[in-house]
Amino acid sequence: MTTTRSRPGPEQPSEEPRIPDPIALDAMATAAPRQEFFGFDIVPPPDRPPQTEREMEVYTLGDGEMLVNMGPQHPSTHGVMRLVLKVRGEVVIDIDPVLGYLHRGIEKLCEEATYTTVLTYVDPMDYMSAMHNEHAPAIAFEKLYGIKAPPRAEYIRALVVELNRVFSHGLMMGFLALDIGGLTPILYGFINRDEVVEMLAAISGQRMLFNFFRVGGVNFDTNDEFMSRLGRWRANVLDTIEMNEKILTENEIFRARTRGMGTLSGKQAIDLGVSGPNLRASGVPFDVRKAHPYCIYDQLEFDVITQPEGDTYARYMQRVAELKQSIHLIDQIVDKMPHGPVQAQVPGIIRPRPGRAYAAIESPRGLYSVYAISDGGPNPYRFRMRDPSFISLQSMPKLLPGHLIADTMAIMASLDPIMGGVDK
Amino acid sequence: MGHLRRPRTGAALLGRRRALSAPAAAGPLVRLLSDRLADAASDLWTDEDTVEIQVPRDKIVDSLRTLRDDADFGFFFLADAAAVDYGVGNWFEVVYHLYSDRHPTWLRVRVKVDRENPVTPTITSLWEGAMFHEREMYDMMGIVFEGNRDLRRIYMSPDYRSFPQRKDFLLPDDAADSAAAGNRPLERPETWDLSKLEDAAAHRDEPGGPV
Amino acid sequence: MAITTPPKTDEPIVIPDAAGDDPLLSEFGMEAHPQGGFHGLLEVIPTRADYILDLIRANSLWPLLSGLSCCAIEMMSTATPVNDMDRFGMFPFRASPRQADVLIVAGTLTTKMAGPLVRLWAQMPEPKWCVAMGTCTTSGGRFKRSYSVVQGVDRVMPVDVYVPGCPPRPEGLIYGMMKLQELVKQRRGQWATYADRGPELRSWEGDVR
Amino acid sequence: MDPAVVETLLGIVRFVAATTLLLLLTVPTAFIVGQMELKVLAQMQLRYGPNRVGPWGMFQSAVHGFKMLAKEDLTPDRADVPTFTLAPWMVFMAAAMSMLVIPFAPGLVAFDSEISVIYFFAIIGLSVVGMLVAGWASYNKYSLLGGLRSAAQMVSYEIPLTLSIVGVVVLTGSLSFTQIVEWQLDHGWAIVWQLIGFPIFFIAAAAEINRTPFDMVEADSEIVAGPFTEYSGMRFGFFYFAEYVALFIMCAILVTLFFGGWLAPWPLPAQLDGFAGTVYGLFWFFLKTYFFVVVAIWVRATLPRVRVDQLMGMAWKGLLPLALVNLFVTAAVVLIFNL
Repeated sequence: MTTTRSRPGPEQPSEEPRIPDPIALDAMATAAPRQEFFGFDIVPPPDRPPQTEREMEVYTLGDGEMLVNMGPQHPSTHGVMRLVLKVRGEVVIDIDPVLGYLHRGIEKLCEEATYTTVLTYVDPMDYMSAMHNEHAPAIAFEKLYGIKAPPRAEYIRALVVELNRVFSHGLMMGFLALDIGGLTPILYGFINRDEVVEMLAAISGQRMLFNFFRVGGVNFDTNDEFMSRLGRWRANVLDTIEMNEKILTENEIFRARTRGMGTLSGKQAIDLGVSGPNLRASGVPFDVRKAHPYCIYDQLEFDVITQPEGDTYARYMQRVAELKQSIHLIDQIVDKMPHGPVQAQVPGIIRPRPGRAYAAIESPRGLYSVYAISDGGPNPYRFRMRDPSFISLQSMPKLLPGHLIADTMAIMASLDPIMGGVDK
Repeated sequence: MGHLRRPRTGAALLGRRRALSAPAAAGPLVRLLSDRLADAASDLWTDEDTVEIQVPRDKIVDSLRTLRDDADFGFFFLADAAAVDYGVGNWFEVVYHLYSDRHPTWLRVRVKVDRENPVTPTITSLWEGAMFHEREMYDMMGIVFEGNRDLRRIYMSPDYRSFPQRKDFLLPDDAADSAAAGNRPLERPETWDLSKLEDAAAHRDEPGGPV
Repeated sequence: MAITTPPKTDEPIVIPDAAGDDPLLSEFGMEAHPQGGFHGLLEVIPTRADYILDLIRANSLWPLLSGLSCCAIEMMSTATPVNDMDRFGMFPFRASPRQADVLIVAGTLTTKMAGPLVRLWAQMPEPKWCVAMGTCTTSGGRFKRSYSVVQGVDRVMPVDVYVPGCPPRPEGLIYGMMKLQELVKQRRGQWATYADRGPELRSWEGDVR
Repeated sequence: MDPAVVETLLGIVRFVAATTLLLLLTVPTAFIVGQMELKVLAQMQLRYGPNRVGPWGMFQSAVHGFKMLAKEDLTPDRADVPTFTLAPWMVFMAAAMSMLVIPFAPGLVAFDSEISVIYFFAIIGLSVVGMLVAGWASYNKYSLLGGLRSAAQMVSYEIPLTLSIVGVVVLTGSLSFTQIVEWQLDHGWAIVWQLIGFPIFFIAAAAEINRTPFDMVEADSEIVAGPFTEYSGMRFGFFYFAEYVALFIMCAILVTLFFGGWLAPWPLPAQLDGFAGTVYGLFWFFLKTYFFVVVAIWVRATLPRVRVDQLMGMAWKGLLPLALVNLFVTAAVVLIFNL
C-alpha cells in the first residue's frame, strides 16, 4: 500500500536499503510482478530467501490463503508488535509474531551503568509493572554485594509490588474487554489504576516509572499522604473491581467469546515456558512467591490459585482471583509492617566482588528473573533479564490456528503481553 | 575514535576460585548430581539458592534431558537461557536456569561455547519454549544453535550485520559524541569483520547463513 | 483574539488598508491595528473564514490510536475518566491513520519502528500535527546511547509540540494538546509550513535508518 | 390544463420539496445523534464528555463533522477510483432515502405509499452494496474483510428483521406506516400484541445498522476500521453520517411499528387536531425515537462484540425460528379472534 502525496519527495541516492525492515521489504516486493486474486494481490513473501524452515513454512501460501499483516501499528497489538497471520477466509492457519519494534537495548545499556542506575534503566521494560522490574535486580545485586535490606524495607517492597500487581491485573481485564469490543471496562480499570499510581507517586515521587528500589532497601519510607491514599483506596477498591466484574464475568457475550478459546494444556504451557497467571490458569501451581520465597512472602499467608481450563476465560478469571488475593496480601503486609530503617548502609557506587547471582520474582506476567555477573567493577559485567511476556508470546502459533481473526486479539490480550518487556 | 574504549573481557572473572560451600538445603541435589551426572557435570558450585554445574557442549542435550525426565531431578521448567560473552580471545557461555518442585534451589547449567566458532546444539527438542531464548541469543550474541528450525533475528532487522551484546560492540560514550552518529545505527566497522563466523555458516544449509 | 500572526520584526509594520478611513467601520468604533487587521467593537465577528476553519480544527483534534511504549499508557490515561481529554474534542482515538489529525508519538522510537511510523505519518491526510510525548521521543531520553534508538522523533518527522517528562503526567499531555490548539488557531503548526516548504526540504521522509 | 397533469406536477413538486427537506434534515439528525453518542457514552463511562465547544459542548459533533469536510481527501494509489468515490454516497443515500417513508406526525410524511414497508426494507438493504463496494475498492485487506463481513451480516439479518415485521403487518393488515400507526390508535400500541416480535426486531435492527454488539464491520480492535479504513475527509464523513442517520431511522421505524409512532402514551390524549396536533405528534415521535437512540448507546457502552460465526448462528438458529413462530402465532390470533 503506498500513499498519495501531493508532491512526491526527491529520490535519495541510496547504495543500501534505506529502511531495514520487513515492511519495507514488502513494499519493495510490490514493485515486482504480482499475483492477483480478485483484483487483490496476495502479499508476496519477503523478497529475500527465507532464512529458516519455519519462515518458509509461514510465508509459503497454499491455495486460497493470504497473509494479513497486523501491526506494528494496530489498535490492539498492545504496543508495537507485528503479527503476520496466514488466513483462509477469516480462519487463522498460521501466525508469525515479528518482534523488536521496541528493542531499546536495555541489557546493553545496563552493562554500562552503575548498579544503582541499572534500577532506572529497567523501569520502562515492563511498563505496567515497573515495581516488579526493579525488584528482581535489587535482589540480585543484594546477593552479589552480600547485604540484606532491613525488614521494614522488605515490607514496603512487598506492599508496593502487590499494589502494582493490582493495577496491572485490573488493566488486563480492561484490555481484554477492549479487544473483544467492550468500551467501558478499560475506563473503569483506569480509575483504579490512577488511584494506585497516584498513591505510588506519593511514596516514590514518580507516577509511572517509579525508580523506588535501591540496592539494600527502598528510596523513601511511607508517608502520611501515601497511607491516607492507601486507606481511601482500600475502602473502595473492591467496588471498582466489582463494577468491571459485573460488566464482564457473567456477561453472556463475553463468556461466549472467551470460553474454550485458545486452550493451553498444562504440559504444553510448561513446554512453551509460559509462566505466571497464564501457567496457573492451565492448572500448574507454579508461583515463584511459593516456590522460591523471596522478600517476605514466606511470612504471608496465601495459596497458589489455579484454574483447570486453560482457556481465555480461565486466564481472565485467574487474574481476577489473583487481584483479590493481592488485596488480601496488602492487608496482611500493612498489619505486620515493622518499624525501623528502610535502607541499609550502602556506598554510592557499589563494587561487588566477582560473582554471579540469579534472582527470580513473580511479576504480574509471570517469572521475571535477572541473572547478573559482576567482575568487581562498578557496573555489572553481564545483566540478563528474562521477561515473562516475551516467552509467553511464543505460544501464539500454538494457540491461534483454527480460530478466527476476531479471536486473535482476545487470545493475545488474555496472555497480557507488554511490548516494553517483550522487546527490552 | 577517541571515544572508543577498550572492550571489557571479563578477565577478573576467569581466575576466580570456586568454593564449594553447599548449604544444607542443596545437599540432596548436589549428591544426586555427582551421582547421576558424574560424567557430564563439573565445576559444581552453590550459593544460597542456586546450584551450578558446568556441562560440555556435546553433552548438554543429554544432560538436560536427564535433568528434566529423571523423576529425582524433576527440573521440568526452563526458567531462563542466557548467553554471556567473556570477551575477545575467551569464550561465550550459554547459561540455563532450571526449576524443579523437588529441590529448594535453582539449577544453573553453564555451557562453554567457542567464541571463534560459536555453535552449540539446540534444546528446542526438550523445551519448545527455548525457541525465543535461542533466537534472542543468536540475535544479540551471534551464537548459532544447531538444529533450531527458526534461527532468525528476533529483535534487530533481518539485514542488521552485527551482534550488539558482544563485548566488542561498543556504545558511544555519551550524548556529546553521538550527535554526528545521529540516527545511524551505531554499528562499528571493526565489528563488521565476521569472516570468522564463516565456519559457523557452514553448519547451516540456509542461504545467507547466520551473518 | 488573534486575527493575524504578529510579524517577528521589532518595528510595527503598518499594513495599508482602508479600515481607518472607512466611515462605516469608524461608526462601529473600529480602527486599524498597526500590525494589520482591525480592532474594536466588531472584533467579535471573525473577519476571515479561515479563522473559523482554524477554530473548528483546533476543537476537533482526533489523535491516532498509536502508542509506542510506556507513554502510551499515560496517553490512554489521559482519555479516561480521571483526566478526560474528550472535554476538548480530542477523544475518538481513530485506529486508521486516514481519519486522524494528530499523531501523538508516545514512547521510544526505535530504528526498526521508524520506517513504519513515518509511513503512518505519510498516510495521515493534511492538515495534520505531531506531538512528541516524553523525553524518549524528544531526544532519546534515557536510551539515547542505545544502538537501536532514534534520538528524537524530530529526526524523522516534523514535530509541533514537545511534551517533556518520562512519562509526562496526563495533565502534561493535555497542556501540550492545548498548546497545539493555540498553534492551530494561529496557523503556526507544521502543516502550514509543510505545504510551503517545497519538496527539497522534505528530505526527512527518506532519511530513516 | 388537465387537472390530472396539474395534480401529477404538484405531486412531483411536493415530492422534490419533501426529499430535499429530508436530505437537509439528515445533517442535523446526524449531528444530534452523534452528540448524544458523545455525551451519553461519556456519562456512562463516568466522564464529562465534550464541554468546551458551545454551551455544554453542544456543538462538538458539528465541529467534528465540519472538520472532516475540510480534511484532505486521499485516494489510495491502487484503489478503484469510481467505486471508491461512489461507495460513501451509496451508503449515505440508502440511509437518507429510507427516511422518506417515516411518518413524523399525522399527515407529515414525505411519501405516503401503500407499500412503504416494502419500500423501506428494499432501500435500507442497499447500504450493504455500498459497504461491500467500499471494502472492495479500497485495496486493503482489512477493508475487504470488513466489506465481506458486512455483506454476510446484513444478508443474514434482513430475514429475521423482515419476518419480525410481518407480524405487525398481518396484525394491522396494512403495508403503510401511516396506516399501521392509525391502527395502533384504535388497538393500543403494537408492542402489546408483539411481545416476541419487538425484541427480534430490535436485535436484528442493531445488526442491520452495525451497532454494538454487532459492529464486526467496523471492529476497530480487529480490522482497523473495516471498510472505512482507507477513507479520509468527507468521504469518511459520509459513512459517519450514514451510521448515525441509520441509527435514527431504525429507532424511528421501531417506534412507528411497535410504539405507536406519533401517538402519545395512554393517560394523555393520543392525538390532537390541526397544527397543534402536528407539533404534539412530532414531540412524542422524537421523544420516543431518541429514547431508543439512548438505549442503543447504552448497549454500546455495556456489551462487548460478538464474533462473526456467533452472529450468523444467532440469526439463523435463534432469531429466524422465533420470528417464524411469532408470525404463525400472530396469524392464528388474527384468524381466531377475527381482528
